[in-house]
Amino acid sequence: MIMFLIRKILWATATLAVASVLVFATLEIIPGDPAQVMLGINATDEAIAALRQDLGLNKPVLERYFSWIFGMLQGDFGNSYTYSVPVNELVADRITISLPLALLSLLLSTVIAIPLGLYSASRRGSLADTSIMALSQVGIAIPNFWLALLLVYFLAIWLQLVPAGGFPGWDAGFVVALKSLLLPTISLALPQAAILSRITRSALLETLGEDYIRTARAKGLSTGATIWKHGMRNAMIPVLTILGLQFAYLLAGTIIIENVFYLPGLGRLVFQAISLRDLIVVESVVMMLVATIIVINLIVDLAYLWVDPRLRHRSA
Amino acid sequence: MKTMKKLFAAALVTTALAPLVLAGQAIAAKTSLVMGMALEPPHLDPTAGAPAAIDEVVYANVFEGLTRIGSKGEVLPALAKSWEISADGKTYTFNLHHGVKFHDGSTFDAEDAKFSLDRARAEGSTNAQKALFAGIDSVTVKDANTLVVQLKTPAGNFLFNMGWGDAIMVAPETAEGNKVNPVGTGPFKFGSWVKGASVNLVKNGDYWGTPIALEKATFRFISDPAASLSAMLAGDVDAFANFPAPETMPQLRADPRFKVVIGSTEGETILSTNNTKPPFNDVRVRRAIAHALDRQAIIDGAMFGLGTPIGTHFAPHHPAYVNLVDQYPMDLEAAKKLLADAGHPNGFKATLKLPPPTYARRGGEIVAAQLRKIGIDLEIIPVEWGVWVPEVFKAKDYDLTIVSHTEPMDIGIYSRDAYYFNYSSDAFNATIAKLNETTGEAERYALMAQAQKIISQDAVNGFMFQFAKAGVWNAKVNGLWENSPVQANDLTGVSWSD
Amino acid sequence: MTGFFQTAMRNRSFATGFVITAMVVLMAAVSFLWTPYDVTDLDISAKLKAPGWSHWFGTDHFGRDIFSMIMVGARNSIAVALVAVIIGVGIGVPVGCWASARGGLLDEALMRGNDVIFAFPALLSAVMITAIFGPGAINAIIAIGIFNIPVFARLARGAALSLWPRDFIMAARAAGKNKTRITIEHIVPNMANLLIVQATIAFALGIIQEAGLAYVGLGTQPPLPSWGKMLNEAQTMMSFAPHMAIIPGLAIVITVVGLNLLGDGLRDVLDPRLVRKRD
Amino acid sequence: MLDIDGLNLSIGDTPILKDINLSIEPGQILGIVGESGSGKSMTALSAMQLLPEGSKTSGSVHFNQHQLLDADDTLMQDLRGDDIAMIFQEPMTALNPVHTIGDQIAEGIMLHDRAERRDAMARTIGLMERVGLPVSRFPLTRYPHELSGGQRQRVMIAMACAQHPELLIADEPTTALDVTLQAQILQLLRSLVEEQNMGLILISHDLAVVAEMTDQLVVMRNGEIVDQGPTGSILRAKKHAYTAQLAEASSHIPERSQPPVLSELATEAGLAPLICGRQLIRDYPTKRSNLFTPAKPFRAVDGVDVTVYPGQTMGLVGESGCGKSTLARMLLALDPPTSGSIRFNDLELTTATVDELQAARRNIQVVFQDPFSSFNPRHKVERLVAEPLYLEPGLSVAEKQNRVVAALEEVGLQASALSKYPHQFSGGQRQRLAIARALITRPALIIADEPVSALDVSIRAQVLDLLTELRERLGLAYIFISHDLSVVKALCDEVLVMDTGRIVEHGNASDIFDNPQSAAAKMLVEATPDLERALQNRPSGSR
Repeated sequence: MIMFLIRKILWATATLAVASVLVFATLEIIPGDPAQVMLGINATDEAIAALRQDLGLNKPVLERYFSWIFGMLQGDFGNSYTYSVPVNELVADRITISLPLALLSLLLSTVIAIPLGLYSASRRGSLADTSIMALSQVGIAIPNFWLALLLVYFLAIWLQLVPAGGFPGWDAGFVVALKSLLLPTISLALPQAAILSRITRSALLETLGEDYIRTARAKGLSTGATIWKHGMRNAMIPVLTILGLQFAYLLAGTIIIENVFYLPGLGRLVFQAISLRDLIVVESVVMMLVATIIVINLIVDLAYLWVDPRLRHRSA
Repeated sequence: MKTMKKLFAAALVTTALAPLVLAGQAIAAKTSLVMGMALEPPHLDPTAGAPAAIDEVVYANVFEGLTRIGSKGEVLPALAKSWEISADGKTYTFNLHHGVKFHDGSTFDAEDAKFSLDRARAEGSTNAQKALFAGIDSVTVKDANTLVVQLKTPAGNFLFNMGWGDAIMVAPETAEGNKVNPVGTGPFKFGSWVKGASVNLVKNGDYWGTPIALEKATFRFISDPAASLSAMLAGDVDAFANFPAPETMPQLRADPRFKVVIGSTEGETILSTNNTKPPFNDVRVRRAIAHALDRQAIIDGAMFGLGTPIGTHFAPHHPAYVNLVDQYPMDLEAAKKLLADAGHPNGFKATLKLPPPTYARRGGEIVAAQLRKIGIDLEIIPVEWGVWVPEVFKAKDYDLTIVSHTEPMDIGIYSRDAYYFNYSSDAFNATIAKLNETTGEAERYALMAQAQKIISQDAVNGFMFQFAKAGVWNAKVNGLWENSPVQANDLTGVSWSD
Repeated sequence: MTGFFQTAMRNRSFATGFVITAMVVLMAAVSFLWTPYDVTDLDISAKLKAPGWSHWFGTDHFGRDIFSMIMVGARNSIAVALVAVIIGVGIGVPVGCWASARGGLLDEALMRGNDVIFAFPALLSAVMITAIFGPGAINAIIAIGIFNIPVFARLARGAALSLWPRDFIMAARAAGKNKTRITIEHIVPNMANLLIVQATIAFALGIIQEAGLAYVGLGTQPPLPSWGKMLNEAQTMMSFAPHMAIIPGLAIVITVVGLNLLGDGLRDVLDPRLVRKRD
Repeated sequence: MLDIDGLNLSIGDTPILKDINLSIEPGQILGIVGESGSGKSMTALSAMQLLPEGSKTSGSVHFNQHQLLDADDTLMQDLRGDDIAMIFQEPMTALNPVHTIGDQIAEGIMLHDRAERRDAMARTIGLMERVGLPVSRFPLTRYPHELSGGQRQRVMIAMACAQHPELLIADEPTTALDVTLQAQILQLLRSLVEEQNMGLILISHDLAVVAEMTDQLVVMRNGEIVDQGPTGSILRAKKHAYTAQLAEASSHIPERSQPPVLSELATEAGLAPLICGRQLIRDYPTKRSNLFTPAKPFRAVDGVDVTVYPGQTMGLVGESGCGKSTLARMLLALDPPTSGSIRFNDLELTTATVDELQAARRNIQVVFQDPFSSFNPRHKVERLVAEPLYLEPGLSVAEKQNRVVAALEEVGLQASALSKYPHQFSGGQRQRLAIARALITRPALIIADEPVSALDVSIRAQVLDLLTELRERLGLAYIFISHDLSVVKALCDEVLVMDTGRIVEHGNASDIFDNPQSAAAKMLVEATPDLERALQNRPSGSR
């Protein structure tokens, strides 16, 4: 167990290190000059030179890399070129949107998908099953930004039920804020739910084919009890995997949705930062995301151990 | 089915919540305004950056200059209540208002004014428009409320220049902090800035000038045209001074909730051409292009009819404007012939680098399609501003590009050496030099006309259209500017009628 | 083969998926030779026509025929997604096989390399890549393809690991064949089913991802149309030209559904359980 | 108590069972024997009403006064695990890996007796003691994967007997286990039957087992009962042809025309050994338990000497996990020994170059246990059988094909098989294919790893005959690995008994079988069920 954790954490750090090099290197070759962008087209060369000096863009590559790394190790992610405020602050702002959004979507998709998946697995071949699966097929195929488009058009513009986008900030009142996250959540959640429900179904069907299910039946357990006590937990493993992946995706992969609803979230922060060549922001945020994803994977691994004692044994 | 169910559920939830929120908005709406903007400013100090977004938030609202530009483009007194110009046109004496206070409570006087000007023109200043101050020889404080500016040479547009956002007045104590916490003399104080979302301004209680109606003003940043539309329709935003999606005008106009005002801007939208790069160094090729452009089609297609065709680099609403649109009428045969003469009977390949704005990306597609008709095959390369500026504008590594030149009265750029058009004409330079020394209006206009004709003759760039400003705002809002002679959203006159 | 095909067509989801996919591919293929209208030819005067006889799917804001654009767009979507899959398979499978064959440190190293790629938020990184190397189909392909690699690498490795201890591999080794040869003769053929199924899924995903990139303006560039870009342009015109937004969206959904059905069908028909996935 | 009358079963439209009639009384042990596909398991499952989906039944199954066919779930759920319990073949998969054994045993108790968890656990402890898993050594919090196969089967039994069922159905309960474990489990079942006076239906493919265990016997074939009655009389009389055939096959000894090749005679005759392993050791690395103490490797083979002379058949017996297969892989030069030497003819395999090895491999071929997994399902016979010819480069396609045809004929298959896929053959035929593949390079030595243990008895007999005949005709030497002494006895000249990586006994087959010396050998011999012995041991006529 301890060994397992230590090994995992070692690998995680190694991964992070490699990732940091990758990120930094990629952004080194990215064309475009932040100073230039900030000062605009009529800026004089000396003004730009002066600004580059201020931003420390003239230092040698290695020096900048290491100062970046060591900064991060001390929790200092540098200052945004364009906003000239600490990246931490920026991220802190944005995370209050991205995180709830991700969590809400995950929650929504889970509460939709798992029951549906279990239901159609237990009613395999029934009309309900086939229609749910047909729906999920479509659900998987719908690009979330298209769904978002339609939702905005019908619910926000046509029916005027919810704001079409934007985020008033949590201090504008919990309900108000939540309302503005409603559509984004739905458009993110539904396609995910479609995938999740299929996984759940097939995972459960897989386990229901196992010998120990027959054993349980032979013990006199009812179908329901068998599924509940002997099917579910064993079926959780693939579901957990997908949940992990989906959370990671939702945290970072929401750029497009954030753009549709002009939510000031992490994804959009990076997106803007890239176009403004606010490299330090891009680097730091991407690194944070990578770190988060790694942590999520770690949690998922631990969840495996909780679910499946055999792994505990193997990874002891 | 599942989807529908969710939609229905969503509908239920939200209908339950709707009343509270709407009510809340209705009351708040009276003295507060939410202004939509396409781009978020990187920071809020107009003296340290070019992006129009900065001025559009703080100019005239938070910061004021000695003079200011009125909605018609006229020069009006601001912190300077009046001024005298010496006979030789080289000495300007400004009389400043009394009892003006910065938002931090410190008083504004000639010392601050001198500081502001000197700071802007100083060595290593990061002012994006240092050119504006290049003409200044010295700045002296006569007394607390009198400032004397000595110019090297007479400059006809000096007062106009002083009205630019880059020439606003700042206090020595707070100047450095203006990027994140702007401290000016204007009717609004800086409130808060939700990065990536909005900037909030609040009424400045002890404003020296005529008090304003609004208690609170919010600038919300919405990069995406579609999002802007939904925001407008959903009532999240009260006004867009310059609505990014012209195609939606008919729809918005039809909606009684909104007032749609098409105004003029200083934005000459042109097909910028690299005048030294073959084959574009051949005037016949450039003229061929001019003949091949169907301006109206471009305006209809890219701007959905918003905009005025131009034949030169000058704002049509300016009294000195000369209509040269018919110098190169749409005529493919003529164009083909010119190309043939220039030695390109079968046309040629070239690149067209397009910056992000809709007018450029859409216009680009149309231009490409039109030039294809005379055998010029353009490869479209979309670029971020962050690439466009260094590559195209600085390094001049481009064939053609499309951009809207929004600075007011900027025909002078054609005389700058090594400007990104790579255009140089002694005749033109002479004209501009003369213009700069002339102060008399009539003579100035004559010279301007001459300048316009020269660049049109040389077909320096593909002159396409004057960018129209599609202002959209809540029908109950009064006092927003219809035109934008300078990059600004002057909210001083805005109020709600009910 | 024909025999296989007949049995396969008896599987409902395979049949449906196959028909849909075939239609899309056909559309794309035809678009090389013929489209109702030239998609690079703008006719501003005919813009925003609703679907009708002259233009089955109507026209867009430049007066281009949307049906023609859908046809050419299909070409583009398929090309991008397909090549992205090929990249994934072409690099991922050899890596996976190699790792499983050699085991030990090399295996660890390769799989860790995978984890590194996996740790990157795919879409975000795709955006970064295209932003760096400039938008365009090629870069979109690369951006999508890179994140296909670890998927196939893991799949291949898992399958191979479960195959190596099999008796028939032992027999092959007793026949003195080296690992490379065994991999080619025995391992790969036996994981083919898994790969085919995964490939169709990756293909479908690729189409959605391409649409996403194009939607944020980082995909295929004009004058060539792409479904994602069409959606982006349609947004602001939904209220008065909804067909511009709905038709490309449906095109994407239908195509992806088709591919997914095809994948599911193949899974049932080929029964990849032959080699159990384990990792 | 249980009375099956005219039971017909079909799944889809394929008939599985035809007109089954049988009954069992409390305290009675009913055996059902038959080869795979005879429908013995289905018969049992129909009593549990756990038949696969889409199965249609007719006739009647009465348990006490209940009609079980098409009984509603609630009734069946009351009976299952309470009055009728079942033990399955695969102990490895029959237990839920994610629940502790305690929970899984207690589950039934809590379900049927509405017992408190505490009481249920208390009773569970008792049961564990009874089935020989004292909680002192096997706490209830153990998970299945922490137990061996035998221990798991005991857990299954505890689970089944928790409610003192009137009827216990055991479907091949010991097939997956070593003979020694098999003996223990059967012993346990017998005693449970006696003390709880329950009825036991024992399903098996092994006549010897049922002969030892059962009072009544039912012989099934292709879904029909071909013979039935008191075990003793049935097996003695062998009235029915099929019964006779089974009996013959299960104790079949291929007759041999040549005398056994014995080592000492060979040495006297100055024969050079064909293959000779000296002091063979093979270690496998294990995961280190913590950072600081280095993991100590697991020693699978521990200083083994093995010598086989040309034409000799050397048996290698031992319980699973004793190192048999590892040793085999080393002799095949597929797995390098940690230390020790292997000489084949004059070649030292452990240091040989690739080319030398290729040459040697031509003379050492292998036949595996599982006829299903030993062929690449995607290749045709022609290619499969030809695979070892890779060792003889430069053969033309025609030559290859001839060799394949020849090899197929050796094992009694027609050339028509060439273009077929492995799944088109029965298990027995596949094992013939495997042998053909081994023969094709004309090897001097074939290492056969449990070549018949996956086959039904009749098929097994045929394959054994084939192996014998080939040996005599081609002068092959075998290393014959098995856990089943009876088979070894039938085939081998000499036997090596292996235990925990060591050779504990070496001698000629009959000696070891008749008076084993080492403890391991004794246990094996003891445990190996033997039809004759079983029949002798039981009082004439049925109990």
